Parts: sequence; C-alpha cells; structure tokens
Amino acid sequence: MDTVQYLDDHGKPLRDLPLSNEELLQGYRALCRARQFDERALVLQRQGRLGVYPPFRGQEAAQVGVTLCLEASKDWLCPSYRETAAAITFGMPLSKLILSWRADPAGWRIPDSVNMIQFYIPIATQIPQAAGLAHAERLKGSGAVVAAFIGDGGTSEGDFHEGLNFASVFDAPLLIVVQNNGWAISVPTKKQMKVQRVALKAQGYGIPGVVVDGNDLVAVWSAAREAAARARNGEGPTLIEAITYRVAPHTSSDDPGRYRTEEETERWIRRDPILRMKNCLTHLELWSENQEAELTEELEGEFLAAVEEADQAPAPRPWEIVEQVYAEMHADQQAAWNYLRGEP
Amino acid sequence: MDTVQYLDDHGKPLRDLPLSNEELLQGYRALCRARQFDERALVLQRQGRLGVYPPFRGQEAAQVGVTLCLEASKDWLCPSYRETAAAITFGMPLSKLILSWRADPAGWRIPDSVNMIQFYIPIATQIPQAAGLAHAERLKGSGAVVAAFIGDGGTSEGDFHEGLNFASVFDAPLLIVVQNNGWAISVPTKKQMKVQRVALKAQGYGIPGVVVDGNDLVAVWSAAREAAARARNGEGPTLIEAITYRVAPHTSSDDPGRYRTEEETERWIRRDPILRMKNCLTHLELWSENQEAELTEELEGEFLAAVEEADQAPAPRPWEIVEQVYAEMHADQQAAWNYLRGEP
Amino acid sequence: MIAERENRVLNNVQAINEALDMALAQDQRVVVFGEDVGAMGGVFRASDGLMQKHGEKRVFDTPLAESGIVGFGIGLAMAGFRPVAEIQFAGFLYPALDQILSHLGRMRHRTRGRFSVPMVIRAPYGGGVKTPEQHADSPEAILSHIPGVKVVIPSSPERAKGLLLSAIADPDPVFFLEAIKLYRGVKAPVPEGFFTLPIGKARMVREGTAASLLCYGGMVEVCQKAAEVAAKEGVELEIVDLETLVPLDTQTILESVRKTGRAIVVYEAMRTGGFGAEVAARIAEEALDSLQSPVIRVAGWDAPYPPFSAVENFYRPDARRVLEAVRRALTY
Amino acid sequence: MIAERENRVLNNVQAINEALDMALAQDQRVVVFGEDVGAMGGVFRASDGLMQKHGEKRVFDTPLAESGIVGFGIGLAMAGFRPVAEIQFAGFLYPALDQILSHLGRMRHRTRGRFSVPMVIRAPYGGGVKTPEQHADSPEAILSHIPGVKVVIPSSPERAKGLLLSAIADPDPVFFLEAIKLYRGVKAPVPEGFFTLPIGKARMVREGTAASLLCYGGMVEVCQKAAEVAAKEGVELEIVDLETLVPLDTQTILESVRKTGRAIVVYEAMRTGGFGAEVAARIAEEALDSLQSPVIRVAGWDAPYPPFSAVENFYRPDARRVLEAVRRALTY
Ligand SMILES: Cc1ncc(C[n+]2csc(CCOP(=O)(O)OP(=O)(O)O)c2C)c(N)n1
Ligand SMILES: Cc1ncc(C[n+]2csc(CCOP(=O)(O)OP(=O)(O)O)c2C)c(N)n1
Ligand SMILES: [Mg+2]
Ligand SMILES: [Mg+2]
Repeated sequence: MDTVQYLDDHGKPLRDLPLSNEELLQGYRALCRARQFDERALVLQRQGRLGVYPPFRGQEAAQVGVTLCLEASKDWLCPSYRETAAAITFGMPLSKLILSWRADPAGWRIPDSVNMIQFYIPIATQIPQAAGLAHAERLKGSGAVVAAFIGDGGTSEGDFHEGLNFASVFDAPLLIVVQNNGWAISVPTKKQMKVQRVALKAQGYGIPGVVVDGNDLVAVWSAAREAAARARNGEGPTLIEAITYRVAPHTSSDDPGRYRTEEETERWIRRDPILRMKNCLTHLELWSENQEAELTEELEGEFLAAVEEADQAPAPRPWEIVEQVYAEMHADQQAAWNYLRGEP
Repeated sequence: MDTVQYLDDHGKPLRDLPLSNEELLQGYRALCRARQFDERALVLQRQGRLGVYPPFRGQEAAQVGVTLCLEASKDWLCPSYRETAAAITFGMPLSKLILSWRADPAGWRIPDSVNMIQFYIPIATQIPQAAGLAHAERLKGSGAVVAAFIGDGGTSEGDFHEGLNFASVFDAPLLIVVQNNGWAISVPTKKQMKVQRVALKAQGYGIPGVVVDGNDLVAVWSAAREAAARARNGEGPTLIEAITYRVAPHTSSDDPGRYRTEEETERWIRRDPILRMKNCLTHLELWSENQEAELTEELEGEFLAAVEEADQAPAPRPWEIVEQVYAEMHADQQAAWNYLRGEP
Repeated sequence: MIAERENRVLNNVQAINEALDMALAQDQRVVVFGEDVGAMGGVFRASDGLMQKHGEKRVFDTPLAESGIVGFGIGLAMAGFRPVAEIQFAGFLYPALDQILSHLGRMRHRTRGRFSVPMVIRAPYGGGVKTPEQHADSPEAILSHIPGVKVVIPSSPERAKGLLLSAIADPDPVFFLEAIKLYRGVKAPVPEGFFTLPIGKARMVREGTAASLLCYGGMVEVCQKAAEVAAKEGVELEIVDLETLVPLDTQTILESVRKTGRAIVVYEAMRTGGFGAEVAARIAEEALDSLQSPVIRVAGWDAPYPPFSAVENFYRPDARRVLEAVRRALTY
Repeated sequence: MIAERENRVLNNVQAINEALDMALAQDQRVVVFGEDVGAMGGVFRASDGLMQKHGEKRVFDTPLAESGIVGFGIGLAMAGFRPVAEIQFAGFLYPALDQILSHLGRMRHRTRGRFSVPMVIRAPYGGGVKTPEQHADSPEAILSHIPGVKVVIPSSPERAKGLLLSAIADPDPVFFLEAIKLYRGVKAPVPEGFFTLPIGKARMVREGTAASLLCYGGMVEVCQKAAEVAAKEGVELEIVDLETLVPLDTQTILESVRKTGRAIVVYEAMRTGGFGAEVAARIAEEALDSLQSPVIRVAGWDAPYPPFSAVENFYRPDARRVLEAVRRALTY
C-alpha cells in the first residue's frame, strides 16, 4: 500500500502542500504545544507530582493532525491512554490533563464543552463505543464525526474488529486512527500481526484504508481531512494507519532497554515530526528563530499556569468514592458514605 | 474475488476436474449419507425423538468437501452446531450423532478415535481454540491440520478475528471455513458486513483467502485440499469462504417465513449440491439409477441401525450432572451427588 | 404481535412487547436493537411488530457480536439516546462482559457525572424448557457484582411491563433478565397504558409465618407451588420476590426473616457464589438474633446447567426441593 | 531474574518465577505465554529469563487479545499441552470471560471426560499500590461462580511456589491470582527444589480465640497487622487464609468459627456479591448455633475500585477497619 507523505525525512516538501500557510503555522504550534506538555509532564512525574504517565513523544503529528479536523463542541474524540496530544489539541484544558494524570477526580470530569470520552485503559473498548457515538450523530443528522484512536497492539482485540464492523455496516461517520508505533509495550508489530500494514484490514470491512507517514503532519492532517469529509457526507468510516514510533518508554514505569535497541530509537528520533515540520516552515520561509523563542516562552508560561491551577484543586475526599456511581446513592452506599464522612 | 467453480449450476463440468473418478464417487456417497441423516433427523425431531435440531440441507458440499481432506485420528474438526454433515464425514458414528442431538451425555462423549470437539453453541469461540490446537500440532511436528467451521454471522464476533490473528501470527496449520449461507437466523449477510466477500477479510491477516462455490463439491474439495497441503507444509492458515445457502429453517424451531421469501429459497434449491454432483456423475457416466437405489437402501439401513443403537443408550442419570466437572468431585459436589443418588 | 389491547390478559412476552412499544412511542430517544430483533421480532418475539411500526432507525438488527452491541449502545447512550439492547440469551452476555465490567457501570463514576449510560440490556435467562447448551444460564450473580449497574428480574406480566418502563426511564444502566420459563408459561391481567413500578423494592408475593422463601424470576413460580402444597398441611410460607437484585431491598428481606425466623433462599444458578449467597450473608449480618434455624440455600448444583435436557429438572430447583428445605428448617 | 538459589529469601515474584522455571524444566508439555511474557519477562518480571532459558517455543509473547490467549490455551490443552497463560492484570480477564464461562470449566463436563483443560491462568490482582484504572480489580467472585474451574490465591512466597506447582500439575483449569501488593512487599524463606502444596485446603495463619478473620491474598497481610495490634490489647484473633476459593475448604472455616464464635470476612472486592458473601452464607448455613455475634464483612464499597489513587486506601480494607469490625463483634 502507498504511504501518504508530503514532507521528506528532513521536512522538505516533496510536492505542493494541501495546507495553507496559516494552517501550516497552526499545525506547528499545536505540535510544539503538545511536545511541551509531554516533556514537562515527565518532569512532574519524576518529581512525584504525577501518577503513571504514558508519554507520546514522537507521535505528536499523528495525533495532532487528526484532531485538527475536529470541533470539540460538536465532534467526538475517543482516545486511548496514549492520546494526550490529541486531547490537548482538541481543547482539553492543560490543568485538567495534569489532574487527569494525577488520577484526580477533578481531572476526570471533562468540561461540558469538550466532547471527549476518558483516556481508556482497557484496550480497544473505545472502538464499538465510538461506532455507537458516530451512529448516534448520524441518526441525529448533526454532521458530526468521531475520531477514535488505537495502537497497533490494540488491533488484535476483538473489540477492534466488532467496532469496525458495526461502523461500516451502519456507515457511521468515524475515523479509526491506528497509530502503528512499532511496539505494544515489548511486543513488536510483527509478532502482533502477520500483515505488513494495518490499513489492509480495512478491506475486510469494505471501507477505505489509508496509510500515512505518521511523522508528517501535513500527510496526517490532509488524509484525516479527506476522511472526515467523507464521513460527514454519509460515506462512512475510514481506517487511517499512521506509521510512527514511540521514542519514549511505554509509560513512566517502563524500561525499553529490555526489548529494543537504542539504535532503532535513534533512527526514529531523526525523523522527529516536530523537527520535520519546523524544517518545512523554515524551508517555506514561514518561521524564524525569533518566533520559535516566543512560542517556547508562551508555551512554558501556559504550562506553568496550568500546573498552578492544577495544584489548587482540592484533594479528593474519601466519600467521593461512592458518589456518582448511580444518579442516586442506594442504601448500602449511603451507609458507606456516612462511614467515610466520619473519617478524620 | 474469483469464485472457484468446477461444475455449472446443473452439475456439468466446466473444465477438467481435479478429482479422480473414485474420488467423485466417494464424494457423492458422502453427500448422500449426510443428506439422508439430515432428512431422517428432522423426522425424528418432529416425532419428539430428537431435541432442537439445526439442519444443514443445502450445505452438504461445503462441509463434506472440506472434511474429506481430513483424517479423524490425526487431524482435528472444530464445528459449530451446523456441521453435522462434517461430523458424519469425519467419522462420527451416526448413533452418537443422534444421541448428541438428543442432548444425551452418551452422544456428547466423542469416541477417542475421532478428533472432534463438540458442536459449539457460543458462536465463534471455536476459532481461537482451533488456532491453539493447530499451533499445538505444529509444535509437535505432527503434520496434522485443523479445520474450523463458522457461519457468515459468526464472522462478526471478536473471537473470529482474534483466532484468525493468532493462527496467522503463529503460522498455525488451520483451515477456517466460513459457510456463507446468506443468513444468520433472520439477519441477511448484507446487514452482517459491508463487504461483499468474507474471504476479503483474509487480507487483513496476511493469509490466503479463497472463495468457492459451496454447492460444488469438486470446488470445495480441491480448494480445501490445496489449503490443507499448504498448512501441512508449514505455510499457515487459509480462509475459505464457501458460498452456499441454508434452504431449511435455522433450527427445527425456526420459521423462515418471517424473514425471507420462498422464491429465494427455491432459487437455491435448484442449485442443490447433491443434484449437481449426481448430474456430474451421470454426465461422466459414472453413476446409474441402479446404483442410486442401492445407495439409498444402504443408507436407510445404516440410519435405522443407528437409531436402534441410539435408542439402547441408557437414560442419563441425575447424578451425572455433578460428575465430570472436575477430575475429582469436591466436597460440595459429593454432597450433591449423594443427594441425587437418593432420588427415586 | 403488538399485544391485543382488548384482551388484557397477557403473557410475559406480550407485556414486554407492550412496554417496548410504549417506550418507543413516548420517548424519541429510545432505540431498540440486537440480533434478530428487527424483521423477525426477536427469537422470543419480544420486539414483534416494532420495527414495522417505529421504523428501521429505531428498531434494528445488529451484526452478531455482543460486545459490539453493548459498546455500540454505550456510545448511543453517551450521545443522548436511550438504548434498549436485546442479548439473545443471557449466556451470550459473556462476550460483552468486558464492555459491561469495564465501562457500563463505571462511566458515571469515572467521568464524575459528565457521562452516564441510561441503557437497558434485556436478556432471557434460566432453564426449565429444554433449551440447547448455554441457553439456560443464570448469570445474575456476576451482573450483581458490577458496581454502577442495576439488575432487575420480573416474575409476572404486570411486573415485567411496569419494571421495564422504569428501567428504560432509569438514568443508569439496567440489566433486565427475563425468565424463559415464564415467557409464555404465565398469563395474567396487565393494566393498560403507561405505568411504572419501582426499581429497588422487593415484592411481598404471599404472607406467611412459618418461613420466608426469598426468590426471584423463574423461582417465584416454584416457590408459589411449594407454598400451596405447604398451605394444605397448614404451613404458611411467606414469599418475597426480590425483583431488583441491585440495589437490593434488604429491609423487606430482613423484616420477613425477623417475622418468620427462618430463611430459605431459592435460585437456579450454581450454588457457590450465586446471588443467594449475598442474601444469606445479609441475613447473617443483620438478622442473626431472629433466626430460629440456619439459612438454607436451594440452588443449582456446583456444575454447569446440564446441557442434557433429560436431567435438567434435577438441577433446577423445584417445589419438592423447596419443601424439603422447609421441612429441614421447621424441624431444626 | 531466575531467582538466585543461594539466597533462599525470595519475594512473591521470585517464587513464582522459580515455580514456572521448574515446571518448564520438569514437564515438556508446559508452555508459558501471554502479553509481554517473552523478551520482557512480564510486566512484573514473573517470567524473567524464562524465554531465554527454555526457548521461544515454550515461552512466548502473544498478540494483545485476552480471549485469544485463553481460547488458544484451551486448544493447546486439548492437544496435550499444559498451558500457563499470564493475563497482564486481572481486570483484563474480562475480554476472556466468554472463553472462560463458555468453555474453560465446561469442557470436561460436556465431553464427559474426553477432553479436559489442564490450564493455569495467572493474573495479578488487587490494589494498594496506586496502579492506573482497572489495574486494581479483584474479580475472584466472578471466577468462583464458574463451574469446573478452581481458584487459588496465594499470600506468601512459599505458598505461591508450592501452589503454583500444584496448579500446573492439576488436571483441571486453575485461576491463580497474585496480589500485586505482595509481589515485592513480602520476602520470606522459600524451600529449594520441587514441592507442591495442596489445592483445596485453607491455611491456619494464626491461632486465636476471640474471633476468626477469614481472608485471602492481599488481605492476609492486613489481617495480620490487625491481629498484632489486637494482641497488644490481649485480644487473640485467629486468621484463616482461605488460599483456595474453589473448591473451598469449608471445614476449616467452620472449625475456626465454631471455636471463636465470631466471624469476620475480609476481602477487597466490592462488597455486594463478593466472595465473602459465599463464606458468610456457609457460616450462616452450618455454624449458626456457634455464632455469638453476627457475621461481619469488611470489604470494598459498592463502587468501582477508585481510579483516584489518593483515596484508594479508603476503599481497600486496612487494619483499622478490620479492628473496628473486631470491636463491633466483641461488643455485640
Ligand atoms: C484489555 C487490555 N489488555 C492489556 C492491557 C495492558 N496494556 C496496556 S498498554 C499495552 C500495549 C498497547 O500497545 P498498543 O496498542 O500498540 O498501543 P501503544 O502503547 O503502543 O500506544 C498493554 C498490553 C490493557 N490496558 N488492556
Ligand atoms: C455468542 C452467541 N450469540 C448468539 C447466539 C444465538 N445464535 C445462534 S445461531 C445464530 C446465527 C448464526 O448465524 P451464522 O453464523 O451465519 O451461522 P448459520 O446459523 O447460518 O449456520 C445466533 C445469533 C449464539 N449461539 N452465540
Ligand atoms: Mg503500539
Ligand atoms: Mg449463516
């Protein structure tokens, strides 16, 4: 299968770009904003100010490119735990995201203006739900689309298959975005599937399958834009495979040295999506080091403010454990609640 | 995708047949033997001498053709509830099969010489197990293959996908045979999947996918033979889609009048696999009405003897309920057993 | 079918059909789906005529995939619909248990109320009618151990209608298990029009003094038979139909046991780990001093529900076994 | 890792690793597989070094699909292997529940002994170490309600080694749940060489007279802490570690309760429908007359295990809550 690519490995445009200059700049900023969060989050994690954190370094373009096609108050984002970059671009406040990765209830309450479901831990379970959300929007005639993310490993789960099948049978307006980052924790893609390209699986569902260079923001964005247009137009789902790489550990508790070579990682670092995009902008004379410095400062400020805001969230209270399980607490829960309220 | 076909709709060979005359005769006999069972079983059912029974009329070639490639003491058969024809051909004694559909424990104990797992009720669950069986044989280097059957509806389940993926990743010697009979109870294939051909799904697993005319015994047998040879040769699984039709009700309790036209069924009855095969033999001058009469008599005799044998099975005893749950009964079961033994 | 309104004696399937029909008519957010629920009207005809009446957008067949069905329903619910899914038999809930355990009941909690899943999952359950393997399973104990979901099991046409209408209106996910044995086995008058019955309340089926029979679903009928026999011998048994397993109406159970001093819990699932264990545990915790004899469980044995139909009635509790337990309790 | 043989003080992970290593060495039919169990040695390192030592045919990574893993294992077992599967966390058993409920425990029964599934499914379970959402689930009650499977939960390195070796040798399917909290939290001497410990027997951890603490897995440590505190006040608590939930050693439980007259059941799963209900039910059935106070359950609340780590310790029972229960029992 052909891989959609607009930038070469160094970021030089291979042909005319399907994005306006403004869009290119918007995209680059979004990438940097995501990267800034990821780097800072890992620092917070090491300081003990975050829980287990799954970094996305190297996958920014794959997430940002898709999410730039969505509108947070209308469309839906169904992420796995890996998609903090998508959530940032979609409009989740950074302070909420910090709290979210602190495993703090305040972070898990997503603002009403953001149509995002939780970062899902049980793999692939978001796919049938995304199909349902998409079908719902189709029934409502809202013109909204749903973007669901999943990893290469996640494609092995039955729910991936069932979700794709439901989406295709119902012509649901859904983008299923597989970030093929080469690994599912320690398991390489070749042990995960016999097929070379995940996108080939689309043929089994009668829907378009597209392979994009996941480290090429222009390629991801334009492919997702086309898929979203098809979906809004009633033409059903698209499977997008973004070829990328997780250059960081699986989570803050993982040691990739146990299963892969540094050399492989190095090779991918040289194809860094942000560097490529920056080179592209430089090449098109759209970007200066001055602008870069300004952006960096702005993003740092934003992150620090977010941390400050997050730090102000009140500590969760024990009795919240039994709240919001049902619309109304039942008798046994009420007893538990009373007991927990009595805690020092 | 091309459909493998050797006989035209009336049974006339379209080209040279890849089977010997002996094989053609063997195949025809096997088809008639299965049909005889199915017809008689429905009579028994109406007499109240069988439980719920899922007839396979119209699908004989698809089942028999695959099973003729297997050896019961070495290879494995993993059927769904629909595959009584496969079981017959594989070597299950007819009396056992009668008992089996009487929901009698004596029928559910499959003879040691027959490597068949049960007729599975929970749909698609046999597929990962078949992959495991096949991988086991590969590990043992036995050269055995496994044939697992599933319906068009069954392909929607997650286990279908997981099993295919496991089988392909491990190059397991497995034939996954999808009998696309147009319906999953009342749901037509087009509501089950968006894709025209189930065999297209093979591409998502990097394995060969073959479409055969499931009412053409020659086509099924030769395609399965090739797939089995590949599997025995270490080349992994094949997905075989047999296009066929369930001309009978879903089970003895079903009323197809609620969901499909008689006209559709009539169309398929005209493509009856047994009629086509008989015409083929006649055309090749391999078969006479005399032989037909002899065969019918022989098969009737065989079935009546089987019923007699089945009728002699002792009635199941209540305490068998708690036997064979574990290798040894535990204390609570022992108490239950004692209680049930005390029953009148 | 669309239950014939003039004849108000309905069986359970008709009552359920009527409730679905009314819910669809009353609330445009309601959608009904599952395997074979459309043209065919469901294998038990619970949705008979509904696709024809309410259209294919609101009553539809799905692919054969239970995890997909439940996941799809969760998505529909989060987007504002009121999904009512049919799982063809409760034993086929198993492929959906990941969606159920991981999401159905956790959604409101995990999103701190942003999202909830006001979904109903209907499934026929239980034995007694010689169904094939796995068609007679009773997995209510598993469902009852899942935080955030409710579990309702009606035992009569009137209760089925009113409880199903409540379940569909409920803001949280509700499992609605329907005893296969009662689908057509029982006919009774059912009030016309829209009405609801409270989820979370047990129902006094018969008052008595000698012992409390605590049961639900298909076992209510069995307990009623036992009580009738006992009554002839002058033994007045009390029958409490739990109706809602979660949230459980512990008070009604305790009141009954405190009154009679004897508790017999009847369920057809496998004994170990069955929902009756929870009932027995609550009695041991809160009514110990009232007990004049040990709690007795009459249940399925620690074995699969027999796929061998000739012996299934030795697995599934019947009036005789209930009466034996009563005798043991009374002679303790 | 391949536990260093010279230093016989091992933690639970090391003990499990040693048992797997020995089983692989002793029985060529044993194969070990799951997600990340190969090169990586498992996320908790339970299979560390085993692929390197025993080869990729006997210790291997699978695709990320739990139903596939269990189904594949069932197939391997039917063809004569002794599969030992790791499910990465017990909360990820859920996608496999169909294979488990439909087949694992039914195979021997349905085939009348022709086939059995001598398979072990290991899974880390339980809370206390601030894991992400769903990584702290305790689904043992669900597993215990499945006919034909056994459920074993060790609570010390020695028990883990001996019970795992028994589980692998067992002719029937065994769930082997390993408390995450104890993986590295406890170190203790473990006998060298091959030995087995009996499945189906509860273990007396501490003898006492005031009340019986009935517990398993990660709760044993909690009960021990409580007993130490109580001992200082002169209250001698008895601790019974159930160890095997199915088949349950009811006799040992009853003997203890008959002796102390007071039963406190401790488990970290959600209270309603938890395995403690079964324990309480058996006591209510068979030791009623010995009870001097009601059975008390100390358990997780009727809510998901909190994904909000700051408050998880208010969900998971601790020594303080056990002691409160003891006080309630003693002052009844
Ligand atoms: C159902 C389920 N099984 C196992 C896990 C444990 N687990 C977490 S991440 C992961 C690997 C996922 O790989 P992939 O889908 O490629 O996504 P990536 O981490 O590469 O983004 C595994 C096995 C899980 N979270 N859910
Ligand atoms: C997991 C599961 N879900 C639902 C059913 C109920 N059911 C039995 S047969 C059937 C249709 C199967 O259709 P298909 O796979 O095409 O096979 P066919 O009956 O046509 O041979 C359904 C839904 C089941 N047995 N198992
Ligand atoms: Mg990956
Ligand atoms: Mg079919």
